[in-house]
Amino acid sequence: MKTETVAMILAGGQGSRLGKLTKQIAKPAVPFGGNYRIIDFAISNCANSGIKNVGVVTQYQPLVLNSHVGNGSSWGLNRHNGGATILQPYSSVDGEKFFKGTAHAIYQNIDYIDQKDPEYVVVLSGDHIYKMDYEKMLEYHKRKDANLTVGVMPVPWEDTSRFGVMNTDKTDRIIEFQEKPEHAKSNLASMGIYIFNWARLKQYLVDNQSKNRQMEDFGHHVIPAYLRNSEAVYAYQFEGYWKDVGTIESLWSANMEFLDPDHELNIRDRDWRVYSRNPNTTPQFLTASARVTDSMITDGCYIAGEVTHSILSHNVKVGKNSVIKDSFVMPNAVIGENVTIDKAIIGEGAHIYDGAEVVGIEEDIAVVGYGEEVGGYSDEK
Amino acid sequence: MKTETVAMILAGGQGSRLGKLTKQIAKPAVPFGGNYRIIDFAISNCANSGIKNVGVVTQYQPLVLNSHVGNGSSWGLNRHNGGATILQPYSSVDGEKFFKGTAHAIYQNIDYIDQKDPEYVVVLSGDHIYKMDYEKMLEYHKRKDANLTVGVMPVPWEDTSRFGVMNTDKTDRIIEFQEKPEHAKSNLASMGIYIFNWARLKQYLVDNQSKNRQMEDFGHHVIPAYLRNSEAVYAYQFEGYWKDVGTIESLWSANMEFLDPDHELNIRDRDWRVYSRNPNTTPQFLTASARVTDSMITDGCYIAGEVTHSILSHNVKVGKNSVIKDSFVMPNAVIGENVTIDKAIIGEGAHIYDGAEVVGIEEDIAVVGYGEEVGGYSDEK
Amino acid sequence: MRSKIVPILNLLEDYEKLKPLTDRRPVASLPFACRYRLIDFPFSSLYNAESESAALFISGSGHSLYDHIRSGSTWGLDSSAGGGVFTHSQLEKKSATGTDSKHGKFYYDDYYKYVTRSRAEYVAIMGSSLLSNINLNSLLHFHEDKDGEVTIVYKKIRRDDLIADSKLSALQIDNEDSSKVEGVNHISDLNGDEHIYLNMETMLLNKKTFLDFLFKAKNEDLSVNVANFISFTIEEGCTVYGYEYTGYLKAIEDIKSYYDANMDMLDEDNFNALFYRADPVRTRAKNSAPTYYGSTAVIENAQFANDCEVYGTVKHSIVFRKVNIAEGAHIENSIIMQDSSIEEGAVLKNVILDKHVYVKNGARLEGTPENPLVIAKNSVVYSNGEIEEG
Amino acid sequence: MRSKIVPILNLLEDYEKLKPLTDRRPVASLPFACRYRLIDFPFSSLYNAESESAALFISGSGHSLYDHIRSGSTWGLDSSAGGGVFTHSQLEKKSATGTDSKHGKFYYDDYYKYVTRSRAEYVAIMGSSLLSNINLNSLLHFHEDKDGEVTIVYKKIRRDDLIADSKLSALQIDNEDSSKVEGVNHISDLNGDEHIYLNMETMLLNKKTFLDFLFKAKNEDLSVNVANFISFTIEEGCTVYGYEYTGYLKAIEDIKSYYDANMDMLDEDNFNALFYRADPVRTRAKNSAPTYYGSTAVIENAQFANDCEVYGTVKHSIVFRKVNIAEGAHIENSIIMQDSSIEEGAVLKNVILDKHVYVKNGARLEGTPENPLVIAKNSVVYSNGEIEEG
Repeated sequence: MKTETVAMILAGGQGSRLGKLTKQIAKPAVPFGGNYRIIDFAISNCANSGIKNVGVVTQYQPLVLNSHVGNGSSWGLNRHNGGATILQPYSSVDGEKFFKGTAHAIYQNIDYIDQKDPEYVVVLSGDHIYKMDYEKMLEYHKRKDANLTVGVMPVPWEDTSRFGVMNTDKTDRIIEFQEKPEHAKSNLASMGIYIFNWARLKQYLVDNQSKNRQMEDFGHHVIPAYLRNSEAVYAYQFEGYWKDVGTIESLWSANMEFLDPDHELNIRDRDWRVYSRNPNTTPQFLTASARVTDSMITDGCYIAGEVTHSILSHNVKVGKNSVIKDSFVMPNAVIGENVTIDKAIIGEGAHIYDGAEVVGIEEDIAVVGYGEEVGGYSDEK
Repeated sequence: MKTETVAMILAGGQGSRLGKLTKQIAKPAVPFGGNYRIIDFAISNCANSGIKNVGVVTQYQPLVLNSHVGNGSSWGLNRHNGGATILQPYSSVDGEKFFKGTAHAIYQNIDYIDQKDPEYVVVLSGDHIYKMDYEKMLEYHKRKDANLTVGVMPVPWEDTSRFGVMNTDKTDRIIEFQEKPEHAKSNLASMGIYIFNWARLKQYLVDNQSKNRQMEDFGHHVIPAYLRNSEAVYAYQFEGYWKDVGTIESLWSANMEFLDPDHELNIRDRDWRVYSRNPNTTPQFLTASARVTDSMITDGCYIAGEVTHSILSHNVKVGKNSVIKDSFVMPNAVIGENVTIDKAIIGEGAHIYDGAEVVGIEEDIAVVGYGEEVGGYSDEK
Repeated sequence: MRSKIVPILNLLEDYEKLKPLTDRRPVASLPFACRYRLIDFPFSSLYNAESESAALFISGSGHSLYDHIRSGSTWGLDSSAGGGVFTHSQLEKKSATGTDSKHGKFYYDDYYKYVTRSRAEYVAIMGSSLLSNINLNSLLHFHEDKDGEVTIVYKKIRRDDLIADSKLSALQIDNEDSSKVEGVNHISDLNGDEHIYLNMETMLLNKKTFLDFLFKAKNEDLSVNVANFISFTIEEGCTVYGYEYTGYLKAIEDIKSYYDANMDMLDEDNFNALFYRADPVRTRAKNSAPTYYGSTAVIENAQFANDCEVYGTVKHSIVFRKVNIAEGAHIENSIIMQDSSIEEGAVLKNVILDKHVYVKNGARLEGTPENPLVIAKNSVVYSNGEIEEG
Repeated sequence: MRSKIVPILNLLEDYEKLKPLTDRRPVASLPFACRYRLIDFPFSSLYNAESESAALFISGSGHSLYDHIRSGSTWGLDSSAGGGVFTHSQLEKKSATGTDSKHGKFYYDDYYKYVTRSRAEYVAIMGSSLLSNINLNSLLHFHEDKDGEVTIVYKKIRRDDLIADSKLSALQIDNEDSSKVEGVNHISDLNGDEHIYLNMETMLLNKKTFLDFLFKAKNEDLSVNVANFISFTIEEGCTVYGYEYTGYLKAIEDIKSYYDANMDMLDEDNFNALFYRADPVRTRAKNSAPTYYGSTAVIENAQFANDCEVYGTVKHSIVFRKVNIAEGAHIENSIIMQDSSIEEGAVLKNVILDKHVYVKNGARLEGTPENPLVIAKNSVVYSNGEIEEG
């Protein structure tokens, strides 16, 4: 069976701005939205776009990511010769292969891509929350007869200095690329989403490596090289919701936005589902003393307290007279009685003991790490 | 669910004595016996011994091995919280983790083992052909109250200098270990099969690494350290067929032995099956001109020639008037008409054109590499 | 460790009194507790004992059961390498032989073939209508310890915990040795306030005992089923031990007992007894979003599965997946199965909605705890109370 | 690319003339060509077109079919994330409604629900008894190109390639435009030596056309099946195009045509036409060892699956998995299904052995090419020729 498209999801980064949340696990594996991990959005986009071969490139603390992604069966990818493949460093007769940058990670995995023999390679980040139909972007790429299409979106002009900015002509062809410019000529920011014609990209990566020219990073090396050589590089504009959850505050606010039943991310849309590995657990149990409003609750939760405008992931326990507000609680957290949690992120398996308080403010969200314990020891089991 | 035992299969080696057969793939992934790859024996032993968690430690050209092993479903391992996990190098906050030796490979994957929280760790090689019930060895290990049990087998005295040799007392306790001794005191050779109490092994690995003491190799460092400290180290004697297929000649003769319907490896034993990933292919087609005797043929083969005392793996084509004798042909090889193959190993996807000859002798088996072409170009498709 | 048990699931269970819930499904695939089906419980027992295979004896087409089980991979019963789910349909046999096989009669040959090809030493026989969570490893230890030929699981209950015309049976326990079984009584012969030792129709046998029995039953053309198997083995002179089960149990024999079993789960002790033990209950995973509770939702002692949207009032009820409950709807003491929709102002009390029922604006449905109202699958309930069956 | 096709497999196929092979299995699960079942062919068409779901309409219990299909993962029909195999058993409906549904009648509601929830634009309808390997993508391109409402697949054959009392139908093709279909004839009305356009009962429809039809059929209580669907749509004024299939085809309507189809595979042209094309045929993977041919084996133009041991003579025959053929046994023009054993000196000519048949030392079994001898599943054939059915 011919493979038209292979997606390569770059999931290697540590994401150090997420602090203790990415100490033992890679950023794309951080829990999100009650039932998900961050990378679920990119992989689900692939599945919904009809892309069946997905390479997940990773080298930082891969255990959780590996067992989460597996062969991709949770996303229906393990069909029709497709599947997810975790791509880690390895050694060969040429030596050891760690990844030094985004383009270098693709270079080191040329064998994997060549095995699938695709026409196009879609390069994605594993740490963005959005829904996007890559098939439409691919149609655009074909229509434009492009060699590279870059996904872009308009950002407020005052934010352009934080992004790679694309200047386009009237046909949407990219004529200039400014990396984090002081004075941007456009407000179209790169989303880190690329569609390459594989044969051409491979040529760039192999030729330049063999000539010892730096070709490690897409933004710094590959795109400039393409533009220098007047390759057909086009910008594809994306209009929907898109969020980089690279900081504690953005992770928190993305969860709060996700919670809104009218939010455009619309998690209940049956035509564009976000898939994940589903744990095996019990129904959610709201006792007579529970009071749950404007909240998302996941299977396995046991709630005897009050939950308002919050997301509780699976198997969270909330004791009597506890109040959880404006917060995101990761799986398997145990919250005792008389606890107050407000504007906080509670890590997986954390234990908040009776009477404890975890309270943040919008500009400084409180964070409890994975398995962390807060508060004194009570006599509860 | 409590995990009693985790098996760690060391599949990292290149196996350079197999020459061109291990240039692009790791030795444990080399095809064997028509329907198998070498590592299938070790993984099937685990499955048949009731071990459900198998870590396959690899770092050399892992693509083929990865897609072959997958999540272990071909061996029924992906049940009851079990599964096969491919363990490759990765980076962490402590830096990059390549594997420097057998024990170091376990050290680098402590996180994986701790996640399963086993009582015992069984350490195996991925490149031996044998059937062994590790459950019986584990019962022995428990009965002896051992901290380490080493699988051993008697070898001819003249061969002892090629092995690690174990001297035991009357209770089978190992009192001395000689690595490739000139003058062996015993003919019990280590098979590279170890059962460790995990807590103790971990202590050795972590303590010594933190003290910068070398603890890289089981034979060179760990076993001597155990013996120095008078740990309870026992030898478990294995009596059956066991073969290291580390050279071209041993790979060939192991296949020839495997072919014998009365061989003790007995591939048709329904109580101890050797599992593998089964390809999807057609029935085997023996035409009116075929003559097949004393041979193993696999699904997908098309045979119009003569095959004697040989193993043909799946999808091998043999043209008219060709003769294949005393040979092992790997999957997808195409053999034209009037070809003579004798005492040879034909690599996966090799193409032997009309009239060509590939003839070896018992001491120097002829080898055709993967995808290699032999003979002139004919007009066949 | 390799599993020592080769399990047989006897699903030729009586479903007449559970209609209309069993119109299109066997008892084994009855939905239970927001996300399960009854078969999940014996299957999870197999999973927790690391069994690799199961033989299912099914009456009728088993269609809904097959759809739930699929490859059996949820419970480690995948067949890619040994093991697997082997199904035997009574119906198939019937049409093949042209004779009307007796309901519940063993198919000796299928049993024989299945059991002999396993390396396991013991045969386990289980059903699905006696809702419980049995630890087969404990049963196995008990059986090996007692060293008898048969161990049958029982629970000490009161006669009137069962329905009046129960078809179940009770064990006679030896006065001297409370683990020895001396005989079997029909429940219908027993008084209402007696304590009885309910035969849970779950047992462990030595493989040889079982094969001997099959041989005899076939040769003598006996009609033995799970219910009278124990009396048969005692008559044959086997030593039969009783293993006491102390966990949650409910015999699901009619609509009311089915309803009560669900309502029981809203009691924390029962819920924990059945679910929060070392042996988790597994069901087929489905992709789902968390359930959203709106700002107008009022919930009191209720259980939900994922994928619901709740804006109304739900009290003392069990709600399955993908149920929408509008603002102003009021649900009490009810079971709402998946894909149902309850519009504004609708009132439901003591009701069982089967799958995919649509309750329109302001409709009222009311049963009693003794006689819950069942609305069949795919029905539409109109505002005026009219019900259109789907 | 996402699949544009939502497929329906109509497996309510006639099996009377295929007995005893169809005693315990539907036509769709008939074993074929050493390692396949007939359902593998339409399923592989779906796989090759990257379909993610299939609706199966089955009569009887479908037990053997479920056991073969399992989760459907072999053909990319796994349901863990969207898609999946949806089965609809006619039998279930019958017992639910108490009425005897007409054989082959569409279940409009099940169809409706299944088709509407798919995002695909076209409905494909296929069966399993017209053995072929159809490329659905080519059919799709043709259909999109013609821009009609229905495209039906046909093959140009001679009337007498079919059995005398065939229940199949032929298309009337427009004289001007050979791709336009004007009507349908019963095969039984046609002469023996005519070339006909066999209606292969495989078609592609626009989703809207199909849903319109369902609506009408339900409202007017029509009894439409696959065979008369095309005449119906033509009467309704739809534009129906014919897509010519040029690959291997065999209509399996009785034992002889089933036998011939298997024997056809021993002809390389037929074998290559059905198997060695861009669209491989997939079946459920089973762990197996290579087949061993002993030094006394004499094989001439025969096909085998893995896992056999062959010491005897096998000519012009089809041998399934796990068959043992002893030295001195002689097999010619026969089909030997899996798990059979043929002892020394046994002679088989023009025979079909169903699964797990044991042919003892020196037994002789002989049919004719016109009337092959069928030995039922699990039989034992004794040396004196006596047959004990299993």
